[in-house]
Amino acid sequence: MSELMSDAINLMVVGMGFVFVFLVILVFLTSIMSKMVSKYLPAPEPVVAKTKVKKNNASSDAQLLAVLSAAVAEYRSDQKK
Amino acid sequence: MSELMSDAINLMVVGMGFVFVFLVILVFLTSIMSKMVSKYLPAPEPVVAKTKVKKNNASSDAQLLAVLSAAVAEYRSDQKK
Amino acid sequence: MSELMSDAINLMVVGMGFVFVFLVILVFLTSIMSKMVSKYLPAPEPVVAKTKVKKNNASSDAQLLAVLSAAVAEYRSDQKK
Amino acid sequence: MENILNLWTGSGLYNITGGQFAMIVICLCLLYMAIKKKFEPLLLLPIGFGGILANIPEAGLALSAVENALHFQKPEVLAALAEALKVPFEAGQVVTDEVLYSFKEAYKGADSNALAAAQNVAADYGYANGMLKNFYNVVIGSMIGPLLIFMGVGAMTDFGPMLANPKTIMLGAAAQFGIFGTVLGAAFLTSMGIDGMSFTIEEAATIGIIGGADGPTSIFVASQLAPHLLGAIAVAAYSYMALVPVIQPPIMNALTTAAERKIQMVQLRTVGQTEKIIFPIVVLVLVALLLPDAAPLLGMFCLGNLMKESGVVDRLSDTAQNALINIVTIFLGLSVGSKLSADKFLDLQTLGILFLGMAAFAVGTATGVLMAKLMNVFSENKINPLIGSAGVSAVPMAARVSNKVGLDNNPQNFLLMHAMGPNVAGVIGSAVAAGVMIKFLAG
Amino acid sequence: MENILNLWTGSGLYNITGGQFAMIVICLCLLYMAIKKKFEPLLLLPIGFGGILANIPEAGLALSAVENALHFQKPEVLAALAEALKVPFEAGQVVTDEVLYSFKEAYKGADSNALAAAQNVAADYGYANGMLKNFYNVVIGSMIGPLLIFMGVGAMTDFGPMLANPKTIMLGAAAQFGIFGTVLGAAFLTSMGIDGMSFTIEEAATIGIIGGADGPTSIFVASQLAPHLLGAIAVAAYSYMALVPVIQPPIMNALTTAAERKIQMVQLRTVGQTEKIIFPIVVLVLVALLLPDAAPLLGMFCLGNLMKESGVVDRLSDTAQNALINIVTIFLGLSVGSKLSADKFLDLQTLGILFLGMAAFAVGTATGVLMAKLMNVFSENKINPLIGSAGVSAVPMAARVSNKVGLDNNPQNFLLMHAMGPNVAGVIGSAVAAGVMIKFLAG
Amino acid sequence: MENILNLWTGSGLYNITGGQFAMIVICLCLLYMAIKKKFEPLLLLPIGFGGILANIPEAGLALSAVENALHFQKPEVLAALAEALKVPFEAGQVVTDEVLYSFKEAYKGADSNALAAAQNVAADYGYANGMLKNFYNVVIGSMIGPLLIFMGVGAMTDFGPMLANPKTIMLGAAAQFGIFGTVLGAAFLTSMGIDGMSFTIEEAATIGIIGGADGPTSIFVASQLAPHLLGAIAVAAYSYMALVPVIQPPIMNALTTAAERKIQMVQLRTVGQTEKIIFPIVVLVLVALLLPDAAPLLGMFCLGNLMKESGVVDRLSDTAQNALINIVTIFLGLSVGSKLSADKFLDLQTLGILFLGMAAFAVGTATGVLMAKLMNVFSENKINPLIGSAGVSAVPMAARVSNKVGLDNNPQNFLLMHAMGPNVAGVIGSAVAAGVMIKFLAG
Ligand code: NA
Ligand code: NA
Ligand code: NA
Repeated sequence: MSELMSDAINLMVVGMGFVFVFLVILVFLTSIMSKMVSKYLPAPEPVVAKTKVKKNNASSDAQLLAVLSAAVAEYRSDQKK
Repeated sequence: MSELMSDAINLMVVGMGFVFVFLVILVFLTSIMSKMVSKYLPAPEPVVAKTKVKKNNASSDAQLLAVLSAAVAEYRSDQKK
Repeated sequence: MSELMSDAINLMVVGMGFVFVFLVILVFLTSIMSKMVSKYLPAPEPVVAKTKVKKNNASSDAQLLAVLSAAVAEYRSDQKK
Repeated sequence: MENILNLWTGSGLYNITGGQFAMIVICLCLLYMAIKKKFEPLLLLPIGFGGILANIPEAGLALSAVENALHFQKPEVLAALAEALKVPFEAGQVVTDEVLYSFKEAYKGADSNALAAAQNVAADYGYANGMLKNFYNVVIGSMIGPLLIFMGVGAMTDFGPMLANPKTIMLGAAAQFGIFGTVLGAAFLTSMGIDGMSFTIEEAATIGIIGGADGPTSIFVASQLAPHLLGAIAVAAYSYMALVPVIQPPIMNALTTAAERKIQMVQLRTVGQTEKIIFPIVVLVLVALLLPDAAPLLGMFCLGNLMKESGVVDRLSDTAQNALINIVTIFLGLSVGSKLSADKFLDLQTLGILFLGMAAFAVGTATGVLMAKLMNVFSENKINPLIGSAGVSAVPMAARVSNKVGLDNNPQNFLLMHAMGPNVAGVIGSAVAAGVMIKFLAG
Repeated sequence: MENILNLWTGSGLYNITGGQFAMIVICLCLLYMAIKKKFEPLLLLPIGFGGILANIPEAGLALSAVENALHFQKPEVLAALAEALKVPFEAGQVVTDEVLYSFKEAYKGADSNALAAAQNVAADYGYANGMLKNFYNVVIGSMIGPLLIFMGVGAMTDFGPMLANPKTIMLGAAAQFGIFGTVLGAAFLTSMGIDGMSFTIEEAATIGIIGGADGPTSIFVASQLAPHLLGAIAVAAYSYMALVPVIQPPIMNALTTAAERKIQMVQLRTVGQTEKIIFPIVVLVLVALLLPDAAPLLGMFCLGNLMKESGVVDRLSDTAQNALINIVTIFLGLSVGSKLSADKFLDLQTLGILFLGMAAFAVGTATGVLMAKLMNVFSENKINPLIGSAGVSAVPMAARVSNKVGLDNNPQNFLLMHAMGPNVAGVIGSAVAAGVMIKFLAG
Repeated sequence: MENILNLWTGSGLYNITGGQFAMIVICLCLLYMAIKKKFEPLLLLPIGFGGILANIPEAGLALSAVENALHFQKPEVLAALAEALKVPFEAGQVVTDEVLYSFKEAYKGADSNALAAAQNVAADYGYANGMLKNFYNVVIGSMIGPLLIFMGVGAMTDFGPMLANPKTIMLGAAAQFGIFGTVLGAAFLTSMGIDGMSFTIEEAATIGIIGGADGPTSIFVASQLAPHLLGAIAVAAYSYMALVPVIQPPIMNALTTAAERKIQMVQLRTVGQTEKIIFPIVVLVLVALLLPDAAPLLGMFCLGNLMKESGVVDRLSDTAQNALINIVTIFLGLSVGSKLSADKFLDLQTLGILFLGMAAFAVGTATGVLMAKLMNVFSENKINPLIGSAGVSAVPMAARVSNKVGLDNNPQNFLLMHAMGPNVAGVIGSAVAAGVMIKFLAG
C-alpha cells in the first residue's frame, strides 16, 4: 500500500479518534458543569434580559429617546384632530 | 519647443483621447445593456424596496421592535390619564 | 544617598514642577480664552442641539422614519378597537 | 503616436490569455450565483469580484513585487534577480519558458535571505506588490482574517440548545468523519494514478477540511497546508454550504425510516446565563490541555462567545459581530479571490477538489445521521436522526434543513432548536480536526 | 538643574522655526475654514490637525526614523549613517548645512540595501518613525487609504440618473479637459522660467488631477507621481471642492444664454435594480480590457457600488459606507496633514499649485458646459448646458450648483437628477485620466 | 501509534509548568472579577482571556518566531541561531539552562542586523510569531493602540465643567503627586535591598504612572520604559481604577472635617460650544510649545475632543467613540494579556508593583484633597475638598465617588459636575507627567 495511503489512514484513525476523545470529554465536563451551576449558583435570568436591552449602545439609547418622544408627539398631534 | 511642453501636449492628446474613447464605449455598452435588460429581464422593483428595509441589520431590527413596543406602551400609559 | 534615590528625587522635582507650570499656564489661557469668547463671539447654543440630533447618521435617520411610521400605524390600529 | 501604441500593447485586450478570460467568466458566474441565487453572498460576492481583479491582464494585482518584476522580463531586472535568487542566467540570454520556470521555482524555494535580496531588487526597479497580494499577506498570510471571522461567529453563536442536551455533541463529532473520510478518498484517487489528479497528504487534508462545512476553518487550514489550493478550497466550501439544502435531504431520507423521521423530541430545558458564560471557558481550558495547536482558532471563537454571553462588554461583542467582522469579510473575500488565478484554478486538481468536497459533505451528513441512529440503540429517550445531519455545521443552514425535512414528515415536529446542538458542536468538532491536521502536517 | 535646562532646550518655544510657526498658523486657518465655514470638514479638519502635529518642533511626528536620527546630529550616529548611506563624513567633522544636505540627498536616493542599513542604524540608536509617518506609510504609502475611500464612495453612489440618460456621460468626459489643460498650463508656466515656479511633467500631471475634483483620486495620483506635493495638492483639491458654489456659477452664466439656462429636460425614466447591478460589472470589465492601470481605483469603486446595488450584502455595504470609510478618513486626513511641513509647503510651487488648481476647476467647468451646448447642436431633445458643469464631479456639490443656477433662471426647473448623471460620470472620467497618467509617468 | 504518542507529548497536560498553571488560575480570577464584579470589564475581560492564551503550553502564542525556535531546542536550529546571534554553541552540545539563557540574553541584546539574521533563521526553519505576539507588535509595539483609545476617550470627554471653573484644574495637577511620590517610594523600596524587590529608575517611573489612574497612559509609558512590566502595570492600573470607590472614601473622610464636606459650591455657568471647540486647540498649542514629547498622546486626545465639539464631523467622532475604540480595545486587551507570562508575572516585583500602585492611588487622592483645602485658604468662594480626590482622573468613577461621599454628608449637595472638572484635568495632568518621564528616561 502506498505511503500516502498509509499516511491518510493514519491521519484518519488518529484524527477521528482525537475528535471523539475531545468531544466526549467535553460532553462530560459540560454535564458536570451544568449540574454544579444549577446546584450552587441558580442562574439570574433577569440579567440576560437586561443585557439584551443594553445591546444597543449609548448613542442608540439617545436615538430611542428621540424616537419615543417623536412617536408620542405624533400621537398627541393626532389626538388634537 | 521645450521637451516638457511637448510631453504635456502629448499627454493631453493621448489622455483626453483615451478618456473619450473609454467613455464613448461605456455609453454604447450601457445603452445596449439597458435595452437587453428591459427586454429580457424586466427589473423586479419590489426587491429594491425590500433591500432598503433590510439595510438596518439584525441588531437594529431588535432595536426597532424594542422601540415600537416602548412607543406603544408610552401610548397606552397616555390613554390611561 | 544612592544614585537611584537622587534620580527619583530629581524626577519628582522636575516632573511635579513641570506639571504645575503647564497646568497653571493652562488655567490662565483658558480663563483668557473664555473671557474673549464671551466678549467677542457669544456662543450659538442651537448649534449644539443640532449636532446632537445629527449624531445618528443617515442610515439611522431612515430607521427613525421607519420606526415612527410604524409607531403611528400601531397607534391608529389601536384607535380602531 | 508611440504613446498610443503603448496604450494598445499595454491594454487588457492585447494581453489577455485564454486562461484569464476563462477565469473572468467563471468569476462572473460566481457573482451571478451570489447575487441572483443568494449563494453565501457575503463571501462569494467579494471572492468572485476579487477573482476578476486577479485576472486582469498586466495589472498584476495578485502578484508579489518579484512576480511582477519577472512578468515584464526586462533583461537587466532578470539579471539582477538571477543573482539574488542564484539562478543561472546572464543579461544577454533569451528568456525561454524554461528560464522563467527556473526563476519561479527558485523564488518559491528561496530562503529568507534570497527572498529579501530578490524583493530589494524588485523594489529598486520600481515593482511593488499588487493590491490583492497585500490584502492576502495581511489578512490570510498573517491568519488574522479567519481568526477574527471566527471571533465574530463565536459572538453570534448560542450554545444554549447544545448545553440543554449535551449528548448531541456526539453527532457533531461523528459528522467530522466527512473530513477524514475525504482525506482517504483523495489518497485513493491519487493511488489510481490519473495524471493531474494526484494529491500530497497535505493537499488531501486540506480538501478533507471542506467537509467541515466551515469557511474560516477551511481557509485557515488551506493557508497553512496548501496555500496554492486556497482559492478552489474556499469556493468549494462556500458553494457546498449554500447547496446544503440540495445535498443533504436525499441522504437523510435514504438513511432513515419514516418512523424515525417522525420521532418527537422532548422540549429542551432553558439554559441559564451562568452556564453559557462558563462553557466557552471550559472549551478554552480543554483546548489548552489537550490540543494547543487548535488554540488560535478555538481561542478566538471562545473569546467571541464569552464577550457575548458575559453581558458586560456588549459594545465589544456588538463590534465583533458587526463592524469588525464585516470589514474583515470584505478583505478576506478579496484575498481568497486573489488565489483564483488561471494557472492554479484551471487544473484537473480543481475538479478533484470539487468532487471530493461534495463527497465530504455527503459522508459527513451520513455519518451524523447514522450516529444518531446508533445512539438511539443505547438510550431510551430517542433522538430524531434527522438532526444528525446538522453535525456537519454549516450553521445555521444545516439545522434549518433538519427542521424542514422533519416538518415534511410530521407537521407538528419542530426540530430546529434540537438541531442547533449538533450544528454548533460541529463547529468545535471541525476546529479540533483542523488542529490535529495542523499538528501533524504543518511546518 | 541641568534637567530643567534640558526641558527648556527641548521645548517647542526654544526650537520653533519661522516656517513651523507659519505652517501652524496656516493649519489653524484650515481648521477655522473646516469648522466655521464647513469647508469639506471631514477631510480638512484632520488634515489641518495633522498639519499642526507635523510642525511641532522636536517631536518629529512626520519624520522617518532616519530623518529623526539626522535631526539630532549626534556625531557617532551621523558617522554610522554616513557608512550606511555612503556619504563622505567622519565622526570629528563639523556638521554644516551642506553636510546635512548631502545626507538627505543620499537618503532620498538610497537603494533598498542602503535604506535598510540606514534604518538599522537609526533603530540601533533608538530612533523610530514619527506617529504620522507610520500613518502615512500604512494608509497612503500602501495606497490602501484612497482605495478604501473610493470603495465607500462607490457604495454611496447611485448611477440611476446616469443610466437613465447615458449620453450625459459625455459631459463627464469633456470636463476632464480641466485636468489635461492644466498640465499644459503648468508646462507653460515652467517654460516662462519664473524661478521656483517650475514643474516636472510628473508634477504637472499631479497638479492637473486637482481638476478631477475628486479627493481620493488626487491623493492616489500624487502619492505615486509627486509625493512631495501631496499636502498642497490635497489641500487645494478639497478647498476648491468646497468652493465649487463660488467658482462655477459665473463661468456657467458667462457661457450660456438665458434661453439655454431655461431649457427644461424630459423626466428621467426609472432605472431597474438589474441595470444598476450590471453596470459596475460592465465598468470593471471595460477597465480590465482597456486600462489595467486604472484597475485598483475603479475596481474598488465598482466593488463598493456592486455591494450596494446587489442588495444581498447590505451589512458589508453598510460598513463600507460608515465604520470603514470613517476610520480610513481619520487616518487619511492625518497622513495628508503630515505632508504639510514648512520646507515643502512654504514654497513658490505651492502658489503655482493653488493658482493652477483653480484654473483646472474653471476649465473643467467651462468644457463641460460647452460640450453640452455642442451636443445640443446635433441632438433634438435638448440638454440644459447648466448640467455640463457637474461633469467635474465634486459629487454632489457640483450637481447642486447646477440645480441652483437652474432654479435662479426658471423656478420650475429642477435639474438636480439630470446633473447627477454627468456628476458621477465625472468620477469615472477622472479615474480613467488618473490611470492614463500613472501608466505613462509612474515608476 | 507514534502519532498518538506525539499527540500526548505535544499536549498541554504533558507540558504544562507550575507557573503556567498558576497564571491560568490568576487569569480566571481576572475574568471572574471582570464578569461577576464588573471590574473594568472592557479591558480586564480581554486581558484575562489573553493571559490564558499566553500561558497555553507549547502553543507559544505570546512568543516571537525566534523564541519559538529556541523553545523546541532542535540542535540544527540552535546552531544556526548561535551563528546569527553570535552565541558560543556547536550543534552537538547539550542544551543546558545556561546555554538557553545565553541565547535569550543574546536575543534581547541583539542589534538590528543580528535580529534580522535570527528572524530569518527562525523563518527558514518554519517558526512564526505567535498570534498574540503579532497583536502586541501591531497594537502596542507601534503605540497605535493606546493612542487610538486616547482619541476615543477625547471624543467622549466633556471639558464643559472644567471650563466653567478653570481653577479646579489645579486639583488635577496636585493629584499627580501620586505618580512622582510613588517613584520615590519605589526607589526607597529598592534602597532597602529586599532581594527581588529592586527597580531601575525606568521601572520606578512606570510604576508611578499607575497613580495616573489612566489605562492608556499607563500602557503607553510602560511600553516605552519597561515593556517587561506592562502586564502587571496594566492589571494594577485597571484593577485599582475599579477599586476607586473602595480606596478613596476613607482617605477623603480622614483628611476633611464634616464642615468641609458639607460645603455647597456655586452653580456652574453653562459653557458655550465655541469655548469647547477652542479648548483642545489651546491644549495642543501649549503642548507644542512646552512639551513636544507629550504630543502623540495629548495630540490624539485633543483631536478626538475637537472632532466631538466641532459638531461638523459627527460621523468621525461617532466612529472614534464606537467602532474604532471597540476594535482597538479588543486587541489592546489581548496584547496586554500576552504580557502575563509566568516568568514575568510570578515575581516579587509584581507584589511591589501592586503595593506601590495602591500607594500611588492613595497619595494622589490625598494630595488632591489637600490642594483643595489649600486653595480654600486663599480664595473666598470655597471649593468642597471632596472634589479634590477626583483629580486622579479614573474618569468618571472618581467624580462619582466625590459626589457620593458629598451626598452622604449633605443630601442636597450634588458635587458630580464640580468633580468632573478636576477629573478631566487629571487626564491632561498625567499625560503631561508621562511626557516628562518619557523625555528624561526613554531611548
Ligand atoms: Na463542522
Ligand atoms: Na472628476
Ligand atoms: Na490622571
